[in-house]
Amino acid sequence: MSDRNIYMDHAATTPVRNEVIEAMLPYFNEKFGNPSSIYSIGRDSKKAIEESREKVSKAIGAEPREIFFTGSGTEADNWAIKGVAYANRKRGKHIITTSIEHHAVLHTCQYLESDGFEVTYLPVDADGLITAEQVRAAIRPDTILITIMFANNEIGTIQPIAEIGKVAKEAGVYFHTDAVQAMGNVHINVSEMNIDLLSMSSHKFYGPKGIGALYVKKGVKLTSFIHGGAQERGRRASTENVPAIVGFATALEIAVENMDQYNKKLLALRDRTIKEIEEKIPFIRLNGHREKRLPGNVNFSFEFIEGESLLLMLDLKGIAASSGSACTSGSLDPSHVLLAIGLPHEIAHGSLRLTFGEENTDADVDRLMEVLPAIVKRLREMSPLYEAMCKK
Amino acid sequence: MSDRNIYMDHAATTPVRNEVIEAMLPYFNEKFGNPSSIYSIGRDSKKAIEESREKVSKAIGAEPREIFFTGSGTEADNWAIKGVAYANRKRGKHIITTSIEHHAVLHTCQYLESDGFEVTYLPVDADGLITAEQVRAAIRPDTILITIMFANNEIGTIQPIAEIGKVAKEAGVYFHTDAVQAMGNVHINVSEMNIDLLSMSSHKFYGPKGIGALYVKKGVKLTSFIHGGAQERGRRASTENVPAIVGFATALEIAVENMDQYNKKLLALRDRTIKEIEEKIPFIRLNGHREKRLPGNVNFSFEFIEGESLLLMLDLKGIAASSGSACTSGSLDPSHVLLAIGLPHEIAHGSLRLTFGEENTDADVDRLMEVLPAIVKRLREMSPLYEAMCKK
Amino acid sequence: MYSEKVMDHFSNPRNVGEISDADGVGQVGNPKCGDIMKMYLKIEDNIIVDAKFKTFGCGAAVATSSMATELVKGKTVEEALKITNKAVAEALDGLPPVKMHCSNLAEEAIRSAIEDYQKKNGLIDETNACDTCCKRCEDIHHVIDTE
Amino acid sequence: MYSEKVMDHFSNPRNVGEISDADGVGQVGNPKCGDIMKMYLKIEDNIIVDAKFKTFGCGAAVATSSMATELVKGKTVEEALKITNKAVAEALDGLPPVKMHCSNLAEEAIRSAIEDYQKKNGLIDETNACDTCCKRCEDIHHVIDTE
Ligand SMILES: Cc1ncc(COP(=O)(O)O)c(C=O)c1O
Ligand SMILES: Cc1ncc(COP(=O)(O)O)c(C=O)c1O
Repeated sequence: MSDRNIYMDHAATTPVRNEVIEAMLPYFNEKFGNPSSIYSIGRDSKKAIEESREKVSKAIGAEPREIFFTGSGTEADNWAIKGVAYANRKRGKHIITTSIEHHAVLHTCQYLESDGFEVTYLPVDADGLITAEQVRAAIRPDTILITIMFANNEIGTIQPIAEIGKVAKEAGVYFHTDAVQAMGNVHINVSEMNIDLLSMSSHKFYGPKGIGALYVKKGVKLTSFIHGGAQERGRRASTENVPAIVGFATALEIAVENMDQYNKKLLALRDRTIKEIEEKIPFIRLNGHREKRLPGNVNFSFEFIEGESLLLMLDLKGIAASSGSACTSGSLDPSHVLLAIGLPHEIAHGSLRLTFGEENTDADVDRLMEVLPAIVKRLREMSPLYEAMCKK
Repeated sequence: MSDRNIYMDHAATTPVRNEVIEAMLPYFNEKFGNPSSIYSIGRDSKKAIEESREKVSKAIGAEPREIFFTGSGTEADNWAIKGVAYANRKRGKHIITTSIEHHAVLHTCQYLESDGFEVTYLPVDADGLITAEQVRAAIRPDTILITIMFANNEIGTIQPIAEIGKVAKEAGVYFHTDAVQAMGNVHINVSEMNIDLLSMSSHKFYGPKGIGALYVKKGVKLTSFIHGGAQERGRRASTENVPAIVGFATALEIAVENMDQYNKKLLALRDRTIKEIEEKIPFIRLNGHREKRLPGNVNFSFEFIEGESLLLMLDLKGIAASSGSACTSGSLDPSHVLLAIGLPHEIAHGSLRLTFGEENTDADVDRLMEVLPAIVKRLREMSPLYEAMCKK
Repeated sequence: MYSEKVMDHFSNPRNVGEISDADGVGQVGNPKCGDIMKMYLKIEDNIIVDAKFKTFGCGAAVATSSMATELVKGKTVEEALKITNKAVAEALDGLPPVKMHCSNLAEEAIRSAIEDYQKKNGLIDETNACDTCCKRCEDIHHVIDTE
Repeated sequence: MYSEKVMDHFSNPRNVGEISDADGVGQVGNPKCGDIMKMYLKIEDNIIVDAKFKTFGCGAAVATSSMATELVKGKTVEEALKITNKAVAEALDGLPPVKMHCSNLAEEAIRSAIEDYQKKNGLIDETNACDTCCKRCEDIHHVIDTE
């Protein structure tokens, strides 16, 4: 059985859907023209981009002209935050974010701190949640940006974005949300939710890697980040990545159309897995909010064991998953998210993230539950921490 | 005959080679894992990236650890210039470039000027050339960067990069070159040429769009541009675009292996076209240096006519080309490159760029020469400028 | 980018040429900006009986010139003066936003040719030939090539 | 990422467990850093006749623990003290650069267990149990997740 490969790391990246590859292929070598050209073959590319922009805008309730394609989710985050910061520098230098943002946001904020901006990192509760009230209380007269992720990539917690949007709107402060993990899993409407800027990344919903987008509400003051040619109406330079843009939009359209049905399936897998792990394995902790969480996200800490070893053992059984373990990243510090929800270091080191997707079935969970308890047991028997606990 | 499509705009972008698509495909949905993961499927991606990095480094005589993949040539230019500027700000604030750089360089320099840097834009001669002597004379004690393109995208002129590299080295100033147009057409060796940073873009040599690379010589002080995860050894964040990276490297390897043979073919097409246009059409001017030019580049100004009309007429005959005309870009000013080599506005407006590639044949040039003289004649007969000249 | 109608008028422009005994001739635009439109009108009993043009310019400039000459033919001078740039663009099923200035040029060329006619015939004495193109040259934000 | 040898020692670690009547026991590392190695040695006539370990840590930590116990067995105390982290890593056909600290831990665990033995037997009186891991925790540049 160990030769079957089971992928349970969809929050890291997803395979590209076959329909999406099909949609992309013509743009590699048939309709490959530069969209900025005026001849026919360039016009085909141009049209493909505009149709894609329309699809993406529809998915979040925006106007096509408010969508700008980027080279990744990270670039969208960098652009949104630096772009608002530098364009509004004269109005103020204060930014509000949370302590559990993705590094694309956190490191960008830290960079801005080194350039004279001030950043408030709001703490989260034990489930990883912040409240709109916390945001309101943090707003200062010189606050120019609130940037709070829609859903967390590690623990899956979904923030009260509409409430935060309301607070931001009332205060007249721009509101950016990193929706990289939420897109395709959560219903998003930028106008209802009062979102001014929103980052997306295609490879999280069965689209290609290396393509993202930033929604920028009409009127938002934003400096350019990548300077050069006049693409994307002069706001984001570089020859448009036509096949990837087409892939992005195709994948997003499919994801949004099938979202409810898809989520039902993910929720069933998720809740079953959580229940069985809680029943079968002692000394564990579910990380993230039990209900307000992404439908495909399971995140547990297993006391006394270390995450990378757990991953390797699972990999030997053909199961691909992820961990907040420091070891998987070459660092010695475990995930800042797990520390922010209050886990002690040694427990943060022993966490496992399973993120389900399209291809996963109940049989995959069967297999997981066949091997996971034994692996945890084996690693605990090897652990001096477990030994110490047992001797107490 | 007008239903045959002939593409003569390879400097704008190229189709992706079939072998390259083949090489990319497995990474979309089979080996799609996140290269930063530790499980098997992520390790496949990681390996593919490292092999690609090795191929790219070989193509320019660098070390693999000196190659960083980016989302485009434009991003590579932005990163190189802003990265050196901000990292070396304390040492000086002066940058040297030329007036014929691609906008990815020019607009980035202009952005830096708005942030307190000083930029010298060296003028070029009538052929678009600068000299190492000009560069030497422009160096000041506070010069931190020289950025000069390897070969120009419009007029094809190739700069004396090795000589400039020598001057930069002697002065102890970092030297960046935008080699987006040169890669795959010109032999490049970063150590022999004393290049410290070099930008590349894959879609110019039959690789995919949306992927570029920056060569950064070991030891060069450079701040990060896209902040986030620890990819590319912590220097360029975002989930690696594995299929595109593989495509980039595959395309570059093929291009470099076949360069000499390929160039021979391009040179023949180029020189024949230049000769025939000069023989058959009056009131014209070859733009760019006659010998020191990219092997596939032909650029002419046709007096009394406007470039966009010329392109549209060619397109109606199935020939895709490009122009320095302002109209093709939505601007009213013609190409800054054509103005920099001294063309009056009205002549700059009437220019045509033909850039040959792999699929072009002598039959394509036959067809071009069948239609171009008649189109030029027709447009001139429609032109009040021609009328005025004839009445003189 | 261009509508079919624009492409039709671009590839088969109506009324290209000169009228040697024109009653009014107007030229607008500036080679610096890449657009010049020269219009010739034959006017009999206040009615435009023939119109021809020569244009140096982009596809939209050629098509609007062609359409403008079509529109003025048969009209009285007063009617012709009422032709707006919008009307020319609409008759072509629209123009891309960046090309709207070309339809301005057409409107101006008509006015300029009529003014010439009126001047020659002592109908007005003040000239105000339009130089909008060159104002635009400086005004318009510099947008650039995108490859 | 890991060599076959590392994966072999990770998936089939040698000498896992405790020695109830160990002559020397050493524990190094810190749960905060995600690595703890506890080593048990049985020493007779200055020769290490048995070694066992328990490890909380990553794949490399488990594999180096396993290899370290293999390497010390049969050696004299002096020989065992000469085992360097490099030797452990080499015996495993190398470790990824970011994992080299794990081999430090193995070297330290051996030393610590031997020191315990020497202390218990009055062979030295000064202890300097290593706390390198925690120094590193603060020293090492914070590197982060990459998805
Ligand atoms: C929440 C979040 N933001 C941003 C990113 C960055 O996206 P990308 O890797 O496409 O740059 C990711 C995942 O990588 C993410 O999960
Ligand atoms: C000389 C030069 N530099 C930079 C670029 C930008 O490359 P990209 O479109 O891949 O961002 C181009 C072409 O687009 C170019 O020709």
